[in-house]
Amino acid sequence: MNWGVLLLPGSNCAEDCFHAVDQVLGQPVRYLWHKDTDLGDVDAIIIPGGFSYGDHLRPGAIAHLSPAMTSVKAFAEKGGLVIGICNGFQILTESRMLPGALLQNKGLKFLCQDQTLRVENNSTAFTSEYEAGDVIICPIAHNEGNYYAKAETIEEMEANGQVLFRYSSPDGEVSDATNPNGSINNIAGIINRNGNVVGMMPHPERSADSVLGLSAGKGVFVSMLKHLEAVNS
Amino acid sequence: MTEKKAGMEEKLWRKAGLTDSEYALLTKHMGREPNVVELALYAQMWSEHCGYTHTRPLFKHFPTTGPRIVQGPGENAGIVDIDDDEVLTFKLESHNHPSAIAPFQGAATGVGGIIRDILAMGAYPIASLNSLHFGHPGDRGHTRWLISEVVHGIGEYGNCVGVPTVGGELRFADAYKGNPLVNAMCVGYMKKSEIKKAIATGVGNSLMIVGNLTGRDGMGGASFASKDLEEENDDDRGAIQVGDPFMEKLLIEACLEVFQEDYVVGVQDMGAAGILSSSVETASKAGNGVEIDVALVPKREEAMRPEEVMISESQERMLLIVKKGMEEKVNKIFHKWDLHAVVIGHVTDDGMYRVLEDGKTVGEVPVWSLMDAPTYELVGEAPAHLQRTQSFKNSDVDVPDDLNQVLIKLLGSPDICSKEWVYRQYDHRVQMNTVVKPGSDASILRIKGRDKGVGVTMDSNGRYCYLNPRTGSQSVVVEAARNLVVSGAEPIAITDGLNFGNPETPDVYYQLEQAIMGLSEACRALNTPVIGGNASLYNQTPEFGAIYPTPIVGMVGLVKSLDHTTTMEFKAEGDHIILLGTTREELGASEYLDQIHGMVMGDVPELDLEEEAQTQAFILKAIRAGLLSSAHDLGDGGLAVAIAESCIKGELGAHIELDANIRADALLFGESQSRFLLSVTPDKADQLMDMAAEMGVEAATIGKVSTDKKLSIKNNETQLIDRDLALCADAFNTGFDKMMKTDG
Amino acid sequence: MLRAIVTVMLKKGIFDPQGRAVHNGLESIGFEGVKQVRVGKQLEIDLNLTDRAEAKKMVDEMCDKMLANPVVESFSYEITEV
Amino acid sequence: MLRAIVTVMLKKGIFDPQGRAVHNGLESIGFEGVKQVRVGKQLEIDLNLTDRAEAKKMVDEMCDKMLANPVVESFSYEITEV
Ligand SMILES: Nc1ncnc2c1ncn2[C@@H]1O[C@H](COP(=O)(O)OP(=O)(O)O)[C@@H](O)[C@H]1O
Ligand SMILES: [Mg+2]
Repeated sequence: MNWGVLLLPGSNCAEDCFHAVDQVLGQPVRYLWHKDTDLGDVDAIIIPGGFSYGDHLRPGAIAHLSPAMTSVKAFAEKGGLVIGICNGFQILTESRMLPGALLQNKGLKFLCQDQTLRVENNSTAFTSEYEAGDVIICPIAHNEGNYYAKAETIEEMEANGQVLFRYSSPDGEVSDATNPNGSINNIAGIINRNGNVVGMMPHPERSADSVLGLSAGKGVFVSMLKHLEAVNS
Repeated sequence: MTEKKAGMEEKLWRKAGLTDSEYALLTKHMGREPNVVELALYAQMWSEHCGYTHTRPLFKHFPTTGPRIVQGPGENAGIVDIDDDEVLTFKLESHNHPSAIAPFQGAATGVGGIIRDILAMGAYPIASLNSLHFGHPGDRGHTRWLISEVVHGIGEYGNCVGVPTVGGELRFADAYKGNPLVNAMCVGYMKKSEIKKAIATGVGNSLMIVGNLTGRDGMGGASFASKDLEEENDDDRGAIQVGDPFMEKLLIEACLEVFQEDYVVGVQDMGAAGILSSSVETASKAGNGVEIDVALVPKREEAMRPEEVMISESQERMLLIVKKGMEEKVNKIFHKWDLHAVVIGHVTDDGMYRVLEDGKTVGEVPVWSLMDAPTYELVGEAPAHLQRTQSFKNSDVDVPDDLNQVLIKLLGSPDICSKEWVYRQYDHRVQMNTVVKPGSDASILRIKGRDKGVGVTMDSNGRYCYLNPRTGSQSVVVEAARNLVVSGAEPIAITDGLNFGNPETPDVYYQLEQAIMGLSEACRALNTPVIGGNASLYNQTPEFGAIYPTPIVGMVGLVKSLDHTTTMEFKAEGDHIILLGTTREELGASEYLDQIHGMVMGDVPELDLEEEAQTQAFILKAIRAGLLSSAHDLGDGGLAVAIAESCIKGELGAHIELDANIRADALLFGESQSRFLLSVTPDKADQLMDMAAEMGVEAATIGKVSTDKKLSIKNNETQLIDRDLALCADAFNTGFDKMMKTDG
Repeated sequence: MLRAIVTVMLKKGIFDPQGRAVHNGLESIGFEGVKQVRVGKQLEIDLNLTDRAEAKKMVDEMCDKMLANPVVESFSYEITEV
Repeated sequence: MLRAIVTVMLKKGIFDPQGRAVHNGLESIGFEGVKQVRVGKQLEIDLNLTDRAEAKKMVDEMCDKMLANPVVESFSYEITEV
């Protein structure tokens, strides 16, 4: 399977995502340059974290207008797998490929810490490696991770099982006390109606390489790979 | 030559910060009087900041060579060998004055500046650290604002540029009330073959400026940084630069891409005195001259005077010395990253530094003379306070009745409490190399594709150096080394930051001289040469006086195998707890004396550098033999605090039984040097104790790790400490937040 | 030349933590009688245009495409001569 | 009730990276004729006051003490009735 990592100016985590696919997953991967509209033959696209365009104006505000994003949209419309991590999630909401928006953390500070997440829905192309209710550690590192959407939208997403991950305690409890940034319903990651576009604030790539002491995030990439292999076989 | 007369009758040079004798000297060098442009060149290059006028003569004491030293002081940053044809480059830099008046921007641009030093060596920046000193935050809202802004500025820059901020230190004393210290350090990685130098070789080669536009930012920052920080000086306030980490990220990508090709012969970042100092330094190293036309420099502002362009400190700019004919190729790569690369001049063979404006010469002086800043060797005099402070005797203070209370207070005190409030605002994981995160003694980064890693730490102790500049400075070096060694890293080299008051006063000069001697002695004893550093003098204000003499040490070590890293927290019930070293009845200079008795008094603890080196060698050997469950050095707050820290981080209790014959407060909280706290599984305990005996290191089993979540310390059957771990943890973990919320 | 002064604020009803922080900050240093604080962005955009109608059209489009996120923000602007 | 609308901008001559990024962003999606962009903050402060002079004095003090850092920022404000 061919993986693509979108390279936008200021995408600091592009190398990290590349490393996760290349070294941890052992799959072919290349960078997709933001000025190119031709994505070539990729099967899955990662929009990495970082500070595209310096996060000026709003995170993702300038990046989602880049030429490559037009092609990413078209790719997703045809059913291609797209995952936006951290800044990538922000870019996906800015481009309306995912509902809602990411506001500044309630505590007004950048937060870099290990974070426990509860897996809400494991019947997706991105989460099949987990059991529903699993608690995984996935680091967060963001200043604008406070997920917001209108009440109707939230209700609809909840009803459709579009919430993939919630910020929880190590025992899987979800409460205000386990909410690091003020997200509605402790939402940490969501999927679109079609089930092929995911956005999440936590960094699965940072908990993929076991040398760094964490490995639960690898499941996201393995799930994607298994899904691709199944549909392509 | 231009006919403009400089009006030197008005003693313009004094305004520019030059003394009468310096003016006479430069006139002699030039063979005539300078014009305004030329005067500005000298004023900048001969400032303390660029010319190291007071510190350069003292640098000769530093050991600077060793088997792993590839590059000592003299380049943008030093380089050390970490085997496999791989090297690290690192350096620290102060940004004290800008941070005092615009803390967010001052701190942010400090981070950006040191990253460019590393980039200029050809390396990829892999880690940032910072050492911060403030007044006590409980005292003033202003101090809390400074802390918030500085931390925010460091975080925002580092996070955005994508270099993990993996460690540092944060210390408090009233001496920093008027003059906070912000020192930033950066570590870079590269292959040996990728090393770049700051040199302008090849007559006819082009000088290209890359990165940001040039504006009137930081006008005269170099000489500004060398003046006392006076209050309400509006001119100085105009000097604030704004950082753009996004631009810096692009600059890193573009530069490293250009370096892959054979286009560039030299690189220099633009720091203090911008285009001027970067080009002078590169030319001087090659023995060449340069010619720069200010009209060619891409500018952000209109009607800039030639000297303004030359000394502007606009951020995120670099100077490349590009092979003749390769300019377009370089520009193409920068263009890809939406940056420009513009030819502003070229290398000449006449040894002159020539400034042009639209092709017309507006200033011309010999390159060597700009680099030849006069130096000053003054006669120091021991500060008067030493007689008073060293007269302290332990009997001047009573042993407190409630030692539990003392422990809790110390755990929550500013210097000791957890700094998570700070480092959770820093992305310490980006780049995916951080094996040991901040919160331990040193942070460890892996080298991708290898089994080895790198340990990094930054340390200082202003109070120690105030009470004994020589031994105090030695202690700073050995403490940095301890932090590395307990993490499993073998110390390689240091970069030093000399933060002092006005060196023209004899007592400050004494402190400076003694500190440099002390650093040098300790570096020799530990085989950790000095490969670079920075001096920030004149850190004083009329209202609050001079800061503590504060040499800061940034140290880097090699972890030969990641299997051999160790952390400070206790790991398992039943593990034996072992104390290395000798506990003497030493209360002087301690955190305990300061926090509990409100006294900055006494002499620093005795330090035997040979014993220290031997103990450190033993710990490394034990870690590499896989014997240790945990290792932690004893520092601020002594034995009791170290035990509590290992318990809190490991969420395990400890039962300790001692048999000492000294005062209880000295036993628990004294800061005798060369001591470490280890834990070991029972089956390996004998082997460890044998190894200690063989190497002549004093080691005593003092207790066991327990699961009852209690911290208990007895001495000769007397219960000294008996506390629930939860109470200790709460004090330690919430100390910082509480401090930042105090009203005042 | 025309200058557009664009104000982008969080929509009413969306919690504004920054406004709250400033509010608290003001109270903590002794300012009483502050009822509410909201914090937004202001952009000054200088345009090489002389025709106001044209400028208006352009700025509307800028806001829609990039300057404001309609999910959470509202914008308003004024055009002045400079 | 009175509302103070406070604008805090970087001082003229101080580099505004945010403004530059927005400027470049606008150009990259095809907006031509933009000469300069500067980005600042706007604060809406609702005050339980009726006296304008009193409000003015208060807001001046707020800006000096907290809302703007005079080293890098300048402020201006308007007071309106709401
Ligand atoms: N300013 C800072 N930036 C980043 N990390 C910091 C900072 N201050 C302290 N830390 C981290 O907090 C931990 C404790 O620091 P410190 O008390 O100085 O440790 P030690 O006494 O072992 O040197 C270290 O891991 C250090 O890296
Ligand atoms: Mg330590």
